[in-house]
Amino acid sequence: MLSAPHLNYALLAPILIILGAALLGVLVEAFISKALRSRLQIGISLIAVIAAFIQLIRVRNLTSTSAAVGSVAIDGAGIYIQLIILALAFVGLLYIADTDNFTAQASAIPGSTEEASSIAAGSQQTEVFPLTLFAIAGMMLFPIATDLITLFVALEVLSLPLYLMSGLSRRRRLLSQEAALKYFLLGAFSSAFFLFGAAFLYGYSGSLSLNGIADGVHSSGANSVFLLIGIIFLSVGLLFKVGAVPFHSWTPDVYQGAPTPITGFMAACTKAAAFGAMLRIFYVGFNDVQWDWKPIISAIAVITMVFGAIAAIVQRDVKRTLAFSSITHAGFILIAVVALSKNGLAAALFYFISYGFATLGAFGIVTLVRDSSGEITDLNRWSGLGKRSPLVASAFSLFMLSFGGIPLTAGFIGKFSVFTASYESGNINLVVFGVLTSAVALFFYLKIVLMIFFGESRSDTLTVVIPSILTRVAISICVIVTILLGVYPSLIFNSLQTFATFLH
Amino acid sequence: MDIANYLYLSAALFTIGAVGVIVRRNAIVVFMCVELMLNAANLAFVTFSRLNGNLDGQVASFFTMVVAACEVVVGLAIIVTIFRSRRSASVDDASLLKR
Amino acid sequence: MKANNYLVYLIALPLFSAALLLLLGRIADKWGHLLATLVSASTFAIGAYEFFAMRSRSGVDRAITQHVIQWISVGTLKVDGALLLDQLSICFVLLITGVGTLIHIYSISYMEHDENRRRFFAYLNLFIAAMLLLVLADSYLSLYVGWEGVGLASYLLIGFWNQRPAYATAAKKAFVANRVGDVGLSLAIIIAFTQFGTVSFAGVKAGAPHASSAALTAIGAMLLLAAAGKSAQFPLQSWLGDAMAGPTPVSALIHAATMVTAGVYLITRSNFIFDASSTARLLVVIVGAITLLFGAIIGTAKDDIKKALAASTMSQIGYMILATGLGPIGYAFAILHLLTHGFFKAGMFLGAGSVMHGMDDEVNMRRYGGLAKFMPITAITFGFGYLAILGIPPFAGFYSKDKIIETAFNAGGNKGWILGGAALLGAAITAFYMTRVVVLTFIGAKRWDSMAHPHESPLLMWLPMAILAIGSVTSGFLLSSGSALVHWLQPIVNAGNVEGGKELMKPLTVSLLALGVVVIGAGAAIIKYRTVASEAPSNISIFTKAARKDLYQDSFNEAVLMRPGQGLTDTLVKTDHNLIDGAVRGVGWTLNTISSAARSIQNGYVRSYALIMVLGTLALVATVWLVTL
Amino acid sequence: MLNLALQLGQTKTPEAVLFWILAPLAVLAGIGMLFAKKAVHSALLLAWIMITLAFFYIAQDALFLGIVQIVVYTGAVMMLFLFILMLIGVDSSDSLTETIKGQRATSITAAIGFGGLLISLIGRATVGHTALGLAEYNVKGNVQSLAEALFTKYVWAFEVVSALLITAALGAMVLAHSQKIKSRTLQRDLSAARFRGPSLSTAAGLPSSGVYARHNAVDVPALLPDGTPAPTSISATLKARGDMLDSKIFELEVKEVEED
Amino acid sequence: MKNILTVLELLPLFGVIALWLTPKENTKLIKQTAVAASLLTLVESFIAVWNFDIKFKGFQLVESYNWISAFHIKYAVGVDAISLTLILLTTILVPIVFIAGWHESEDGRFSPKTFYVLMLVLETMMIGVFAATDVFLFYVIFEAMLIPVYFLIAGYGRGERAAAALKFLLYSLFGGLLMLAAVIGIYIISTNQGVGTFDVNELSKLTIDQSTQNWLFLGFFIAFAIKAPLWPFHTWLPGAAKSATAGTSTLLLGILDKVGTYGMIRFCLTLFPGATKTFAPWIITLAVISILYGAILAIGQKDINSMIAFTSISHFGFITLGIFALTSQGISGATFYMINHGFSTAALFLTAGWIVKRRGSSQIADLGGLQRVVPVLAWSFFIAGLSALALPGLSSFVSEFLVLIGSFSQYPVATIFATTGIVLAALYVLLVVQRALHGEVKSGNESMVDLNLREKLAIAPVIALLVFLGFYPKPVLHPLNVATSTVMSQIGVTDPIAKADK
Repeated sequence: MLSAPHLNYALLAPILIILGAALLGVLVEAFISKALRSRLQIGISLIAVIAAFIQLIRVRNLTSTSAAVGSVAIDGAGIYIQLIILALAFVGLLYIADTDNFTAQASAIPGSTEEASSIAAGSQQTEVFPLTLFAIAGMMLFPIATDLITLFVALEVLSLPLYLMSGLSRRRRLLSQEAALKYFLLGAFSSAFFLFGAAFLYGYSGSLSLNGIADGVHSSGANSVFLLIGIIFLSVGLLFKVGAVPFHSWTPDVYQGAPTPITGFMAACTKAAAFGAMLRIFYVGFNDVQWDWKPIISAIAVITMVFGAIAAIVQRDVKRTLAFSSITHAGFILIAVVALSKNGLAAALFYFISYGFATLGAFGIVTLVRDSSGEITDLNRWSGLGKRSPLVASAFSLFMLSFGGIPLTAGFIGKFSVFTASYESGNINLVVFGVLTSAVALFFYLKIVLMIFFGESRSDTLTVVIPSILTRVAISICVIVTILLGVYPSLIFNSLQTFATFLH
Repeated sequence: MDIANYLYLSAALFTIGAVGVIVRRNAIVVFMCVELMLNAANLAFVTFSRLNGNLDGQVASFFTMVVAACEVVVGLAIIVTIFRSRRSASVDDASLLKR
Repeated sequence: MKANNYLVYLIALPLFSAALLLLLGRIADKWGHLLATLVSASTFAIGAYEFFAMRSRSGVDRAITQHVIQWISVGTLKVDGALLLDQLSICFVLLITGVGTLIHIYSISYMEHDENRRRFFAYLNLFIAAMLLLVLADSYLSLYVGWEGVGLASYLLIGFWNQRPAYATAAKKAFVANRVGDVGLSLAIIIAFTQFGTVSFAGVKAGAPHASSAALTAIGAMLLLAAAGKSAQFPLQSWLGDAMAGPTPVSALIHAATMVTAGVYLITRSNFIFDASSTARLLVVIVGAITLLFGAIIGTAKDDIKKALAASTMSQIGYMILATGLGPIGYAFAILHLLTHGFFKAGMFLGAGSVMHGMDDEVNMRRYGGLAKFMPITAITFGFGYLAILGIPPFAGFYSKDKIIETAFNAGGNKGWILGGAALLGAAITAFYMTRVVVLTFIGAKRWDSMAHPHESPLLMWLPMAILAIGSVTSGFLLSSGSALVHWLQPIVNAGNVEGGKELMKPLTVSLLALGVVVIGAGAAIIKYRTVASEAPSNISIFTKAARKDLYQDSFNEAVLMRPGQGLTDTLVKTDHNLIDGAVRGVGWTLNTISSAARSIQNGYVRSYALIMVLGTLALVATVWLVTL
Repeated sequence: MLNLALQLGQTKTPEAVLFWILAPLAVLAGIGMLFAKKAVHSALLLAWIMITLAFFYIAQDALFLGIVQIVVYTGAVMMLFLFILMLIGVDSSDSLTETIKGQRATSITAAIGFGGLLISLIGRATVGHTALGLAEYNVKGNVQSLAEALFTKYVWAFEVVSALLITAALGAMVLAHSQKIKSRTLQRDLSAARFRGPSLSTAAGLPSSGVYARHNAVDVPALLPDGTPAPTSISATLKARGDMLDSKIFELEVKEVEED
Repeated sequence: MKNILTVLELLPLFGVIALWLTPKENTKLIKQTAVAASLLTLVESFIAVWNFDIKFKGFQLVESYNWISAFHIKYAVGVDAISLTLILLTTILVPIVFIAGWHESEDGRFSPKTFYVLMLVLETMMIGVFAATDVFLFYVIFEAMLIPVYFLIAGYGRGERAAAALKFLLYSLFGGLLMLAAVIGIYIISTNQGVGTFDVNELSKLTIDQSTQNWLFLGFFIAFAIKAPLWPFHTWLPGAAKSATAGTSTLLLGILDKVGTYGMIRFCLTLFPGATKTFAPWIITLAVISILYGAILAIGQKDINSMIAFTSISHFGFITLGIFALTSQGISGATFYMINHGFSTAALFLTAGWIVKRRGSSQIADLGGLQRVVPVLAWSFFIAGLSALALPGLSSFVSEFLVLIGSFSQYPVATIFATTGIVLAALYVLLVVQRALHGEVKSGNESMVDLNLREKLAIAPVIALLVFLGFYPKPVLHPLNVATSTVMSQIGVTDPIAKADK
């Protein structure tokens, strides 16, 4: 007779809270009248995120490898990443709360009378909230999962809702649906790679857990062909999620097509989650074969940085530009992965925060710049925005500067810490590449700033909508975090020093 | 015959699946090719399970099936949506987002 | 050494006055010239006082210094703002303040109708201050300040009427030519510092015997370059003729009597360098000899009275430079000629100014003629200067120029013959062209048109001329009687200690010879210019043509320096834009191109994206395949 | 390859026979999937591959998986595929001509390289031990052992999968289910509307197809009392397909009736 | 007072807050507030000078607080004579720029308020960058400083200002990024040697092997060479100077670019003495090229502002020459040169700015005969020009000569080439003087008005300082000597002894 497994729910509570809230959200969809749903969903989601955050804070000093029968590791870095994801998700939710960005009726054919009447009736697809919560739960699980099965499940839990939500834009629905299709097909494709890699890792070590794989490296008398195949294919899956070149190609299209709040949420949180998982896998599972994978990941890091930065130069769409920017940043974080040290981990964690908030802020501002047919994403039409709305333009420029790594913004500290960690671990070449790429990247960030402030304002229908209070709060948070962490990063770094460890 | 043959088969099917994704245009066929890749991975899992003498691989394989099922639901829903708005299930037609 | 003295006021007073006049602006228009003249006169008074005070002292006590400020002190480089008044500098102080004051007085009247007279006087005061600083400095670096200060004053005064583009150009040309000389001075100072660890005259003098001859030659050559720039010596002579663009008093003061002689002062002051390097001396005499002939030849062809005089100045300074290169005794003779020249040339310039004043600023001598009748005083004072420069006894030039010719012959050997011959030839040509000037201007038929009403200048103008004329007559005798100046300067230049080489000719022979050539030259001029056309003839010999063109010095500069310089500038401007900035822009262009290419990869087809992923994975697998080989 | 084979150990002959019969067929089927013009054929080929795999699972001591493979994968998932294929047009066939420049050549090269390298790599692998087999685990029975792993070691993942299922369900709902915008109109409302309309001509309701017409086939419009055909009596689907006969031929010849 | 430097840094920021509270429409009040803030800062800087002990070797008025303890980064400030004089230069020039460019803020893309906010923020940063003794802090300000300048150029400039500003920014940031790599490198070295610090003093005690030194040195140097700017990293400067307002140009070339040469002394020399000696001949070559190249290009310029910019390139060549001569005259001269160049460039840009503003064109060809029309303005420009050509009697002469005298003993040939630069200097200054001030009054210039009292008040102190320091440089030069000797002993070099003394 089996004894009941001990799951240690206190440690899993944050994820369970989110999942519970998601279920509640599904029930709300089923049983609550349409008029109330939206507000109720927002409330449930935000409260759940806050509650999960609080619960995480409460258990922050606990560590465990036995929670969930060893499927997850509760350790400093894990908790930290979860906290980051929740914080970013909170801001993301504030944008998502502006349901005006989502289609009134996803099943209605774009342009049909049905759609028009749905819009007229004020319908809303409030399912985005439970979907978002599911995604958040997956994101939280992904970086703390310690076996390949849980990893795979978590990967899917975070991905499926995102596939769906990408297709829910209110305007330009054809594009949005196309984004969903592309994201889904390529995502499933990459999942297959992930799984194939997982199989070979299992084949090599006889274990699905990261520790088991690490042990396998020690004990196995075999050559490492299976291991290498496993690492490569698993990496492909992960690199896809983080948007590293050459597995990046979905990024611009999906970022452009998806509803902007979702893009922001996805860009910030997925990156943190996927990189969190990646860090754990490489730090814990593949630590002892680092000489096999470091050159490969280094090369990918360089290609990613350079490609992202260069390709962004000629982009004319603000969301695509931000997508390429996110690719570049993925390259930078990869540098931290390659550093394979406590400082590298800390740097990566900090980078999640600095990049995440800046990204959320930037996409938040994208939601504000509109004409009668919705958001304006053509950069040419952003020209002269500074004259129309200096505050919004300033905030956007701030985020650009943070992306560019200008001192006194969080982005700079992020880059600095990544470079430092990399340098420390001897990867000076990567630092040099990183530095040069930063210069190229600055080129387009600054061009945007230039255009916004000094471009000729075209007297067209561009307006900057008065943001809803929630959006306003969200953007403000992003601005404050970006500046505060730029000026006084010790707020984070002091705690990172105690937290940035993985349990083995 | 040796067990490695299963792995070769798995690799072959995986490759075929990948090629299918690249060359086929019908979204559903593309997706089926992805399923083929998942199946190839499953075969590898089962083979390795036997090789390593533990059941973890089979468990993984089982989870894959479940997950794949969910994926199929979502995926097909998306494909249907696309089809409804464009009257086409060709992935090449969905190429408005570019450059 | 005496502690309480008034050296600093010599500089401070005119400097202050200049600053005041410039800063006050139009307010000072009414009395500015008076203040300036007063200040100038007071500096002369102080100079005179100091002179007599010096005479009352004896031996080593004669030289006095005054420490004003600690100027520069970095590491071993310590330069004090200190003033040194010794036997050499007092000569200059008196010349500068004396002639300067006269010219101030002259200018009151000469510049009466110029609305910017105040500014003119401010510049004059500025010049006086700078020139005094030049001669009173106790170190090369302090001297440099005065050196450039006079350059600035000269620039300002040449360009006083700078609304005329040609005049502005002339001013710039003067300054730039001077700057070329300054490079020499800078380098001389720098080398001196690296050699001796100091830049004071005393320090360098003390160190000179221990220094390598190469270093000394280098310093000497650089000092010569500096002198050439300031004193319009070959090859930096070309600016002086153009500098006549300035008001005539300026030409008299700066470009005849004082500033242009600063080179002579510099070489004399640095006698310890030149004494120790024969190569440097050789360079000096070569430059001197060339210039004295060069200037003289140019002088023969000039129709512009001021330019003719300027050429003469160049030539006369050539004599002085030549003298300084002839060893210890030469320094004294150079200074002697410098002082006498200061009188007669200033006088002649003022005379020329007076003529121009009476002739409505006409400078072309071919439009003069027979003016002696209309401006007798001018004619007489000019005549005294003329006789002095020709070296007719007992006029001043006789005492000074003959000594130089004599010393040149005494240089010995072929050198003596060449230099002496050159000096003699120069004397002949000088006689020719000066006679030409006098004949064209004061004698012969009148060639001016009916509009002109030549008249004598007012008192304030002729009085200084008269005083200078007296100086032209007497100064030579006074200074050289009993070798007064030679003895006076002996502590500075060691003139008495070294005997000259073997005498080639007796002094009397030289004097007679000199007189002879002068008579020939003058006679030739009189014969040639009995009658003269009011337009310059065009069917002239190639030599005249060359002389008129200043022996092609400007053409040479233009072809060798200016055109290539402009070419270089244009090329570099283009290079900067196309090549260096182009490289930067090229980076941007390249990035853009690559970016566009990268953009085309993103073709929107999901299958292509998948293919890219597969290719990426393929690359990774291939890597592993290779690694595990 | 030899090396790996030695270490992995030999299987029994029947399995080898099974393998060498089914594996080539599976590969062929896979290749067939790439070339099948009709999606349905691809689906059937895939189903075939899945069934093959089920056999292999069973051959490799994974009885439960083999069954699940057939029941869930082949039975449920593939049917879903087929269902959707039906929905979007089962007849539709893919053109196999390549439209993206360079795609095909690159794909083929990549595929050959990819597969070749992968297989070559696997051939180089050593395992370090012989195949252990699952006899020990399957003593209790394959299903029981799997269940044990599932509900102890992997219980957390198992729980989380539920989230996935809900997501899938929710997703399908979002994308496919139309929310009702107005409250459903009842029979009563409809008839009220008919009478309140501007004209009473429609008050009686529409005739079915064929009424009073010479044929009562579904594509023949009904005739109205005045003898004119009523196009509205035909199903909209038929109309859309163009399967409607011209109503002209059904019109009655209206004779002039003289009135007294 | 304990926190003199911090207070000094904060005062302009208080000004910013005050500006923030000022109503946007009241332009006059805004200007007055800004001037008041800058004057207050000036006073505070005098207090700093008062508390400065000239004889003390090393940093004074030091403050140090933990900032980012994870990386041992401190907010550490302190000054030696070099930095203090540069701070003083800053605090003096800012109010002058405010007063001189009274209307500069008005026709920009943003409001006058923004202009002064940017300016004051810039002042804070400029003070901070010179005061920083923590390499990281220095770097942060070094880079962050660019942003306000960027907006000042692009927001208030002329012509192709946006492109010029972008170019400036990209150039500087590129250099800064290379420096960042080097900053990180030296920090890691310090960590490996068990110290883990960004403190300049501590870092200078590290032992770094030669090849590492070389790379790190280059990282720092290129950043500074771009900033300074040295040939061939200069092409951003003319555009920026051409486009920026006079006040911005003044601060940009007068102070900001000094950060480059200041950084060379503070970081390149003291942190990497070995590499310094290795690279010195090459850098000297670049410096001499800069001197001549800048001068020749200045001659060829048609735009008055870009001409001034090129003269600055020439002057920065002199400064670099002095620094890497590694003699006390060279370094002292170079540091003194920085001050003088600050004032002389300020004078040039401000006067040129007035001319351009009045004429409405910055083409030299459009000017002419200004001496007759606006004598005071012409004179101011002329004196500024004389200072640029290092006329003896003006302070720039002292420094230029010190540089030459200091470098000759080490690099005679280079020095001789550099010395010929003084002829070119005369040419470029006098050519523009001739074209702009002399000659006939060109049409369009007749109605220009001369300087008003405010403008006279602004330019007078600059000219006075140029003259005063020319005749009595001791108050500045003497403290600099102390700092120079400290630097020299840190590098481990001594002055050559005069040859004849041996």
